[in-house]
Amino acid sequence: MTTNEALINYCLRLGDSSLILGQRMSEWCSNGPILEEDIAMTNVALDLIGQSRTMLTYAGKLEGKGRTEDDLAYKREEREFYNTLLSERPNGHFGDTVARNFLHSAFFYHLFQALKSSEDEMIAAHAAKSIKEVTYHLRHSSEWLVRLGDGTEESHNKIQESLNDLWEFTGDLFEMNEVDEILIKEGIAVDLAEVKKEWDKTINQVIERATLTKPEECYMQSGRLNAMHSEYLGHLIAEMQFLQRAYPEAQW
Amino acid sequence: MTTNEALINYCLRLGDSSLILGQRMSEWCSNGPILEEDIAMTNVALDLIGQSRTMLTYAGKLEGKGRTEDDLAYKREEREFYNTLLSERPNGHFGDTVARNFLHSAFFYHLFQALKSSEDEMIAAHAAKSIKEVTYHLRHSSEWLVRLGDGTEESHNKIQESLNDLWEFTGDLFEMNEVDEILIKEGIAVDLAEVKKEWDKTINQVIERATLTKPEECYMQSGRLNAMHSEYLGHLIAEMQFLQRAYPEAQW
Amino acid sequence: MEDLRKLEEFQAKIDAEIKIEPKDWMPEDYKKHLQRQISQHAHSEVIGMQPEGNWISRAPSLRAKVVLLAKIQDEAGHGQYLYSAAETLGKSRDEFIEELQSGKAKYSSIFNYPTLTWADMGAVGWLVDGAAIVNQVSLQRTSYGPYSRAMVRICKEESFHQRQGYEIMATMANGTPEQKAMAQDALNRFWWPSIMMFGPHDSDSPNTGNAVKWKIKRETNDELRQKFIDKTVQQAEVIGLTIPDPDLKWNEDRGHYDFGEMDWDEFWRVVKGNGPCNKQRLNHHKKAHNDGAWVREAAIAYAEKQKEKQLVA
Amino acid sequence: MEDLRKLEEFQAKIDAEIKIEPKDWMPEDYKKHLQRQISQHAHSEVIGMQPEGNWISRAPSLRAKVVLLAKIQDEAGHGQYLYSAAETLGKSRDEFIEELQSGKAKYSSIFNYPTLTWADMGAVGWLVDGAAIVNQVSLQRTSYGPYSRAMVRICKEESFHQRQGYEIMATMANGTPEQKAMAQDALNRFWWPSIMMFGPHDSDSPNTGNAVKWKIKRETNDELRQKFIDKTVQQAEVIGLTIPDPDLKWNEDRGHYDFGEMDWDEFWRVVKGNGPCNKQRLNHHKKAHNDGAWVREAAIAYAEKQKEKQLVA
Repeated sequence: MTTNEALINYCLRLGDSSLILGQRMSEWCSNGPILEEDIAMTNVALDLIGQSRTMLTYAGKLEGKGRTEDDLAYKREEREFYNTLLSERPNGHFGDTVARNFLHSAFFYHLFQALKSSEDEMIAAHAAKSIKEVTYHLRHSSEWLVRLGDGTEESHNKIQESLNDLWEFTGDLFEMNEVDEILIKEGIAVDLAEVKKEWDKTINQVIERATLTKPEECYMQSGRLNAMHSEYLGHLIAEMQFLQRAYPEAQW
Repeated sequence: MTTNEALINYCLRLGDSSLILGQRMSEWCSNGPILEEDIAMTNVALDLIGQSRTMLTYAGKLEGKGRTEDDLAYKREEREFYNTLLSERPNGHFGDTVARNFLHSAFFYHLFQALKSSEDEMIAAHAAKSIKEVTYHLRHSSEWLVRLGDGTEESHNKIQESLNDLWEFTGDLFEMNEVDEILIKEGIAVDLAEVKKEWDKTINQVIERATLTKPEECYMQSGRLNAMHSEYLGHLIAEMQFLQRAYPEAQW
Repeated sequence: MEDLRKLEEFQAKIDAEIKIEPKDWMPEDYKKHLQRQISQHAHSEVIGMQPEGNWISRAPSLRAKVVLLAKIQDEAGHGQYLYSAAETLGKSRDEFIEELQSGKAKYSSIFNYPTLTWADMGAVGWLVDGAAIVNQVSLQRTSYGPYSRAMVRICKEESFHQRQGYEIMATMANGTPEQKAMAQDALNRFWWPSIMMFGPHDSDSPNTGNAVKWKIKRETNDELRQKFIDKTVQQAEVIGLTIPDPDLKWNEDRGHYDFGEMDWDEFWRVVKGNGPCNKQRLNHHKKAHNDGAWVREAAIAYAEKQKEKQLVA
Repeated sequence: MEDLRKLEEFQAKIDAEIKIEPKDWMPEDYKKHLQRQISQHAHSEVIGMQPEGNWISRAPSLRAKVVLLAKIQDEAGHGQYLYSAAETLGKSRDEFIEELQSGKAKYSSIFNYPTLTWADMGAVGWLVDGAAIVNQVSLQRTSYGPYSRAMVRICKEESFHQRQGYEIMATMANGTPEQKAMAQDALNRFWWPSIMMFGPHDSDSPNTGNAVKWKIKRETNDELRQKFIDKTVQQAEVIGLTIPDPDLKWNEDRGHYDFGEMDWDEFWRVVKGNGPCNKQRLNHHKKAHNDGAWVREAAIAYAEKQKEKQLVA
């Protein structure tokens, strides 16, 4: 595997995770518990889709076959998407979404913190730009985690269950393979084991503040590295890609 | 409008209503309240998709442009589907589905009874064949309407609300336009006002047996004749057509 | 009489184009009228998220998705400041929402029509926001301060939305035959409901009297409608779409377009709850609100705990 | 001793290939073993509806949709007769379902893998039903009458399913490059889980002893697995797909294919609940069951009312 191939894959991982999580967040539109949350969640969706555009455009450029962000978002198959398993989890109730976003934003936050000093300029710039957005996503989801955790008995139990249910998908965030190896050597990518240490600290801290219990260690599902998914992604993709697939000739 | 054009449209009305209702019923698979209902609802879905194949194939033949059942099912746009508004209503809970199917099966039942003597051989044969299936659909949904209506207080209230909610879409079943006019003259189609009389009798009888109240007269929504739909249909179509749209070259 | 004097002072301010502010005295009817109008306006922004929200997941490009998301976000924001403006009149957002959900308060009837193709995202932006803007520009000068200021803010964003909607229509009208057909179909479906957004003819509009005298309303329904039509007909021509009105033609004498008769039966029917999507829209709103009840309760419980902790500390 | 005599009679019947029927005396362990095995088999049919149900709405042709629907309907039917067969052993379907939902009872682990593309409908039919059939053909001669008869009925339909699945794979393997890639990918994902469906190696399978003596099980796991592999390798060759096992090769001496080591850690992990979809499958089942509670209650209430009416009349 060449460095360029590895980097393309790395960009897809980042871009796809943002895209799929952004698509999930946009499903909340007009469904929030209060108007302010409709705004906040749309905001998160906007940031994430924006991030995915940068990374997919860059992946297309690196590939050199003329594929645009839209070609990559709308014309790849399910088994070519390298998003995290966590990003494709269904929204569920508001607490499920809060827990998912919390776990994922903390990952992005520490990943982007580390990637700010990537040797690849585009990756470094992307990280630097995204960190502001992701800081907000992490704050927003952490605040809700705390509110729900330390709110009513009902909300406490619900959000605890959400965390427990999602836990098995968090190992996937930190798995590495040859792609990481090659890019770490070049100073482009970062060691996710290091990112995990920071992630753990953040997670522990907020979970404690939320009067919640960290889920027990369990078997961790894999997927991201091999574009392996749950059955949920296919439905999301069918809906997302429909118009581009139905009218391949059209400009929009 | 030629008789042939009118007949093509007539076949699409029948075929599309069966197809969309069949697609809805197939969504119940593995979601039924008991295993026997999974079987029964899949059965209804099978019958309906089967009916749609006959009518879409015939429409394609009448059109003479070589379009197959799959071309018509998978490559038309939302605004080219002539299904009843009722057929596209979401499944909701089991009672919503029972009420929808009851109202729709009673329509198909009396329509097919009348169409058995259509001057068009294909239509007559289709009606004769479908009547057996639709008799079962009507019996199945009527029995459940009665069980739920005359079951517990909760089920009574739920199914009454389901009926009330769907009522505004029943007028659409019986609307007629030039297509009907042309085909009635030729003895191919039937007067839906006559079908409605029979439908009313059946509906009244079963609703009474179910200890339910017939919904009050209200403004009736239109759609079918002009391929006008609710927002629900587009999502159903996107999912249904996805593979054919994504791989236009493929045979399956 | 005290009240009469106040009323005169109030009218004098209005006449002198001085804005009425929340703490100022105002006639009960003025307040009621504004509560109704502003909250209806807020509800429209909020319910309006649904027909557009219907297409976010299917937006045909990432750029289109971002533009649509941003637009809907703006609308939620507009809802937010309009509720705040309405709250200055002494009713809470919860009360307004209850009126919406019970059917006592209305929202713009246009949102009771379904969005069936991507072209509808164009039509809604171009026509619905276009019509709204004509009204809102006029309302920037409305006599109630908080409402007027909200309108100034909203107008800036709204004209942006209108342009984006028009762009979608233009792209599709110049696209493939299927796209052009979708664009024309969307125009056909949204044209009449859009021009009815301005409300009944002036001659059939009984509430206008006081609203004009109090300068809540600065122009009449028919004046605003004519402005919108004059502007929009030309825009349609530019992109090669046909307004679905055989009676539409330029009237040299009036310096305006003449246009056909609107279907007021349809208008009133939809206002009264029998449009294609009225039930869907309200049920959607209720469901989201009910599903979120436990979240709101948790937020309140948490806030109270925090307050107690601060008191103890 | 009475029991010992009964046990001897029982074993004599088994040895004489006389079926055991529900009213016959049988050892408690025989009954328990059958309750477990038949209900697990029933649960597998029912849970197996989910991964295939996932593709009904997206079936790529109407014919494909009908075939898939019919297949899933058959599976629901199999579930139904297997529950009936299991109920002859004195436990109710409700009890079996409770055991499933509490995790006490298992179902075939293969259904804890997701179906990701349409080719998976082929792979499930070809491999999963193919493996099931090898087992079921053998179980047609099982010693318990109701189970044996259910198997006879099921086998007829199952071989039909297997053929249909193979057809899907064949069509895709001979289709566009994308289709062929999907077919190969589906085979890669389903191969190992399918051959592990037969369970652990005989040497690691402690329960086999009595089950063989009592002729519940007529052939061992390894025997059945070998049959399946021998049959399937050739089918894969015919359609140009590659079995993802570098160690696979024909052994002239044994007259069988040799094959690579299976990943028993993965097998046990998935059995214990940590496969990719275990939670999803059980939660789906629970949700459908809970959502349907009011319907079942209503049906019971109605039936009781009817009974009362008949008594009065």
